[in-house]
Amino acid sequence: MARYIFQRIGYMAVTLLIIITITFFLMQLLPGTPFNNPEKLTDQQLELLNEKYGLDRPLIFQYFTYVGNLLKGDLGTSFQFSGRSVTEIIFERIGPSALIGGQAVFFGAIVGFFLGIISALRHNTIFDYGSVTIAVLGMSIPSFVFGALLQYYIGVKWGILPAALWKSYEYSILPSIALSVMVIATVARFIRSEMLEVLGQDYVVTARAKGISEFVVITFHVVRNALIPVITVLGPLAVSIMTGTLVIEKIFAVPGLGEQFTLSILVNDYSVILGITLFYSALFILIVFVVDILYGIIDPRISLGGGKRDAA
Amino acid sequence: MRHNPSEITDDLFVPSPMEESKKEEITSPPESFWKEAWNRLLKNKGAFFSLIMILIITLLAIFGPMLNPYEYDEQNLDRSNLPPLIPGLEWLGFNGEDTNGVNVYEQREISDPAWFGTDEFGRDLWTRVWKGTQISLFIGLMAALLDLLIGVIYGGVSAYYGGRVDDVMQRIIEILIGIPNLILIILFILILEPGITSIILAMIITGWVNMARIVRGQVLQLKGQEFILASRTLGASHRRLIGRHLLPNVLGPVIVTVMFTIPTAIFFEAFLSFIGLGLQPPLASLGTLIESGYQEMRFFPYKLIFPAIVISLIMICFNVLGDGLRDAFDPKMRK
Amino acid sequence: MKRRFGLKMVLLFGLMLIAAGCNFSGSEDTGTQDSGSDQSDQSSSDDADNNQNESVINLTANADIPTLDSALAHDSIGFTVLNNIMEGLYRSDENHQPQLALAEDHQVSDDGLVHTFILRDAVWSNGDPVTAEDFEYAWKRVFEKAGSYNVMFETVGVKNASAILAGEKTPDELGVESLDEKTLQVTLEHPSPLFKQLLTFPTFFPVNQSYVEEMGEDYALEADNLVFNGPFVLADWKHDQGWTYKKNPDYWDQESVQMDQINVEVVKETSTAVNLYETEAVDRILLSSAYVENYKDSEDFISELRPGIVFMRFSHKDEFANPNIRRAISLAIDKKGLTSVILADGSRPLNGLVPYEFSYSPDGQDFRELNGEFNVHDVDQAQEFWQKGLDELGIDGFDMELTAADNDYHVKTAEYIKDQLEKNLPGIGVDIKLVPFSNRLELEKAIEYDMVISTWGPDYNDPMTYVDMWVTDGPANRMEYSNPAFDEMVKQAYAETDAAARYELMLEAERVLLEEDFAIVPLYQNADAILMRPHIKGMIRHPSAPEFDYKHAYIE
Amino acid sequence: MGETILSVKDLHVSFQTYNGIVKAVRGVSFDLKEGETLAIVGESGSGKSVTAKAVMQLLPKETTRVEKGSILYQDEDLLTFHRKEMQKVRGREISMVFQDPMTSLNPTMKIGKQIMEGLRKHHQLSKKEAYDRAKELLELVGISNADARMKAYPHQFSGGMRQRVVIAMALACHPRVLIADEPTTALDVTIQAQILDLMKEIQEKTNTSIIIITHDLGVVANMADRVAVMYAGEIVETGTLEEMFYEPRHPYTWGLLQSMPQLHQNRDIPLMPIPGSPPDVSSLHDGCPFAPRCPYVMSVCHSHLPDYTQISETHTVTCWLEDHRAPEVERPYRPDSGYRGKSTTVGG
Repeated sequence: MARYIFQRIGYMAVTLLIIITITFFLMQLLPGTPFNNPEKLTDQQLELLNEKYGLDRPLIFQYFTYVGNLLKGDLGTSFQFSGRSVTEIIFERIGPSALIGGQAVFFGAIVGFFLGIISALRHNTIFDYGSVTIAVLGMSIPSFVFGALLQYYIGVKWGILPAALWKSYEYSILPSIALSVMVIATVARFIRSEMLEVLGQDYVVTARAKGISEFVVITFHVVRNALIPVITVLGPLAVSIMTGTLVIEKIFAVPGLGEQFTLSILVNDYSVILGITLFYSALFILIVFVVDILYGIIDPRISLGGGKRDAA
Repeated sequence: MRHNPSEITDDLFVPSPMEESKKEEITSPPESFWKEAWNRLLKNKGAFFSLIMILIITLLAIFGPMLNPYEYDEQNLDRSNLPPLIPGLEWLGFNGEDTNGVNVYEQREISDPAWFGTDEFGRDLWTRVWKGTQISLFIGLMAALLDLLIGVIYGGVSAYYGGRVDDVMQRIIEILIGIPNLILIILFILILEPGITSIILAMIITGWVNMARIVRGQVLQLKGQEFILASRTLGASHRRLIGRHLLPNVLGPVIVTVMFTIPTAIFFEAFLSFIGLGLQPPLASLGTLIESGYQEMRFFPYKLIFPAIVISLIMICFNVLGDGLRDAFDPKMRK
Repeated sequence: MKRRFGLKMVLLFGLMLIAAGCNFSGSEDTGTQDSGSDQSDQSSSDDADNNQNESVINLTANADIPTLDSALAHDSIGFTVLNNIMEGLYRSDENHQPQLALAEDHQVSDDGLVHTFILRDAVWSNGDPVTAEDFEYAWKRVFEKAGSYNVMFETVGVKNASAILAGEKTPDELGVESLDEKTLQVTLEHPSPLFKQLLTFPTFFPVNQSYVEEMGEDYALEADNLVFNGPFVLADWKHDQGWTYKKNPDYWDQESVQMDQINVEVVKETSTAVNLYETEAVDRILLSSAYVENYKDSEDFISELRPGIVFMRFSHKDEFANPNIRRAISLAIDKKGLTSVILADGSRPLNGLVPYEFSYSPDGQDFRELNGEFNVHDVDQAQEFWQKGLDELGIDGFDMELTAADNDYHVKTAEYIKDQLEKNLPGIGVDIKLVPFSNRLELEKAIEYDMVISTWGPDYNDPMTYVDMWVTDGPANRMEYSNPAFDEMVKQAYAETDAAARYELMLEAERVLLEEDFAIVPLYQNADAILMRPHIKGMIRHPSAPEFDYKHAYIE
Repeated sequence: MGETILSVKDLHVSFQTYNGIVKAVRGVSFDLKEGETLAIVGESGSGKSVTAKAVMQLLPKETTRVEKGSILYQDEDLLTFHRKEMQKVRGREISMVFQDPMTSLNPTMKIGKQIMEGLRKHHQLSKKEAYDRAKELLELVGISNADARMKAYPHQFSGGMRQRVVIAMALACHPRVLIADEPTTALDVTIQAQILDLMKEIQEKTNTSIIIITHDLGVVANMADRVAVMYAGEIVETGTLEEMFYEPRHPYTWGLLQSMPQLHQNRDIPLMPIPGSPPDVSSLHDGCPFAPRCPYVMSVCHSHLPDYTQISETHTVTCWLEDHRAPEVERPYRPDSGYRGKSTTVGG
């Protein structure tokens, strides 16, 4: 187990290094300069700025400087917000993203869970079709369209919740709901198919044959076993949440990380793009890692280090 | 009593063995895997309906733009911002009225209806929506096919040769899978000149990994099975083995994956358009149409509704069809 | 078994708490402000009267403040904030004319080169007096920090500014000196008609020397790392969410300031802003053209013509070196359709370089009206010159690339122009090439384009900010355009001290540029479509940065 | 042998599938007496498992229908029982052992808990009592080191061990009827014998009635008191073990017996497999379902189902050969064929 974990951590480090390298050099290919207000900058000023940020030095030198600083936990400073460190920006922005992301996962998982279970238990009935329709719609309607509709109806027309901005807790509700649609859909579909799979297993029949109540059979034999593989969905979910925050935060004027990322892309803020890319990648890799470990802990059949189930 | 005794006449009690061919007919009718899967698919109402819908949408994407005289990039400021009007379908909302209930056609004395309305340039949205669908489908299909090509080759080689080759190839995949693909896609789009090719390329940069894993998994599973061993002992070449035995068995899961890749690619394109990394105008995709429609959804809702409905339909249909195909190909469903 | 299941639940809730905790800790930092703004938010929606009594306005901005260091500030949002929390020697009045502010008195030597300012008694918000040293320190600091607008010192001709920029002298040698605590002396290299005007620009504002030195690298990064001497203080600045101004009780002219508080929310999407305006969360927003149609009859709707212009540069290479081709293209575009149907936000077709309602001659006439319109849309003429040009080149037509930044307005403009050119000029093929904004500038500077949709906004309130763009090898030229006659006129205008003669020179230069050389194609002059509560008055908006002045704003 | 404890009468079960309705069980009837072992024999797909699951009412409700018939357990029709009543019967009165021990245990639940579950439900035992009882059961089925094994997961067990666990589970509440659905098919031959011995041993101790479903005549010979042969959803022949082995009357039974290798059989006599494969029950038509494979087929077989013929008090068969009009055929099995049923040992 320990050996497996170390091996995995090794892989994670290599993966991160590769991502850093790829992103760093890709960034050099980005058209444009990272400096603000280039319209009015003279060539002299550009030179000065390049010198100030070390952009005039050989690329390979810049690369090693960056990696060196990174090891010290320094992600550099933003070009867009003069003097502010990237680490600071990320930490400032991660709060709102984590809150709406977390709420979306929590709420979405619960709703998706029940939709999926109802769907599987009432297979091929109106409930099943209803749940499946909700799930498919959730996957199909672009989240920005859904977000915009939520904002208009709940925020503006009915005035139930604040339409946008970020001031107190209630401001997080609409973006979280908009973001959770994807989660609901993913979880519901996954639970449904896992449940159907488990319902067809012999051990469920065995459990029933013992005469224990249907509730116990469903809860402890079916749902439990169906839930274990759901952990593997966490990886893809994390990605869809990240994708979601990019647009949802823009629509609801949430000062989150995704919003910062799109902004930095538009203004060529190299250091912030690099920083956030690294942060996302590290987070994603960590989630995949934790999922694998958790999976090993929760599913007694899997012994880490040996063969592991393909996390599809 | 199972029958009327009077029916049982003496002459029935003579030996009468069945002919061989007839025996076959009565015992389980042998159906090919594909035919069986196809039959199961037809029985799945949702999947069948989705298949039909996809065909209809594809046909409309190809022929829709030809159904009226307008070009997708033809501007006519006199026809700017016309609401949808389809004579005969006024009751469905295609009544040529704007959000204030004013009949714009009467107000501006325009007789030629725009079925899905027009945009601010006076370009016909019916034409643009189907042209956009055409491009979105093309992007989805190309992305899926290229994923497929790379994935099948990579996964197949990795699994078939096994050993050291497989080891190295799997390590590469493991690292690639750690990279959040969305971010890589965005970066690539920024670097490449924006356009259809860039979007497709950016999407396959990470997209093939999933396909490769699925193919590898299937091949590995089949590799150990007896019929492969049998062919091998008979001296079949590697190429023949892969082509004749392995691939047909891998095709089921691969087709299902393709069915899910297409909508994902279409969705990604829409997403990229939304954050401003889409196609070069005046070319339209469903994504760019939705993006510009979103900006104006409050007062020109039709600009958003039609492309949004089409993209949702495509997503739904491919997903349902994918689910249906998975069921149809699932060996567990076979008896 | 139970324990395991429980473990999972604990993990799940743990995750939730971590996620929630991030927010809680975040709101702790600014807890009081949170509830405060929340209340004002509710009051604004519940009770408009109450809101008026408190004298609060809620505004929006489309981006965060990049920096509040006056030496580094470079964008209109930063300049606006600085203009309201700081003050320099002069401040523009509602007619955009510079009026004495921190300077009580301004004496000029006879040759117009030595300017002596006497400062009034004013204090920083930390109690320090504002001194002449603060000015001297601030101005020299602009060069030390390589601030984006250090060229402004060269524009007005502050002594040694050019040499410092060229790296020949050190910032210390800049022609500014504090004679005593209240007396500041500035030496110019040549008399400048723009000097007073530019002193209202935040780059020329003072900074509190001891405070800045104490703060070091952290100066101006947060609201808490700043001291103020303007009408307002920055009470709160939550990055990328917004900021809050409060009336500065220590401001020397605080009786004139009527607003108690102004909140600014960062909102990037127009649709979001509209929704916020409708829920009364904000009081002033910028509309995009899609919304104009439906709000144009509302009493909240305002259309403000802005001095920013949108135009097309020709590369002046290959086919575009031919004046007939350039002329044909200039004539071929129906700008009215673009502004009235496509943009529909009040933008005005522009057939000249200097925009409308921007600059007035010494006898009070609009520059634009004086010089009239050049190259007005005429398809027949366009085709005539087109044919002529093609004949001269010996071709039947050609394909070209139209480069544009990928913002919404420019994309639409490019699509429209493509259609117009292809419709009106037989044989031309236009490919639109969309690039990110900063990439467009790179392409422009390298002259790697055929035609490019460009923008320009005034740096100061004078036609020269547009005219001197086009001198040979000027940093804003970015075309292979060079006309010695034009260069000569600009040079003369720089040195001309007689206002009327100088104005004549600029009028003539514009005419040469457009009517003789067809060097660029002006397209339209920007306008802002705005929704603002009608009871808000006295918000001054200047044509050039700093844009807004809330000093005299009030609620009716 | 005592009272009839379970009596299935004219049971019809059908399935809804993609290919239409499949009549999987068509008029099955049999009785089970106290302490008796009934073997139901047949090829795969003949409806044996469906019949067993129908008794337990474990067939999936959405796709299955019991169309006709009754299942009397101690004179009460189980088919009329509500869900809750049925739950009381399952595990406590009638319990079941399944074919594949590899899949019939919940992989994520500890063995101990899986055994205790039924106990706690039916006997309202405290956790401690249930634990002790479960341990006893594990020891009863021959699992040593029961304390440690209670905490193990199924994947830590071998197939034979798992089947012992399944049997322990089935026996936990002293059921009166044990249905064993091919309990040894998935196991190694040596393990098979152990499991069968275990079942016999337990039956002797507890006087449980057993229905054993199998396609292995060796198992039948080893275990059964009575035998029912199923083909295509019907019982084609039923009788005591002796009757079935010495005087089988149905051509299908002959086929089954002939295709079973005998230890002391002359190696020159080839094995006689039944030609063809079992019919697809979804495409049955009139007539005897065995007709297409029957070497003695007559015209009547193609068009009409044969009636039950009572050979003896315990022996019934459905075949047209029993009709007086049928021609005399040479029967491969006669009482004097030298076959000694119960003396055969399976697998040494």
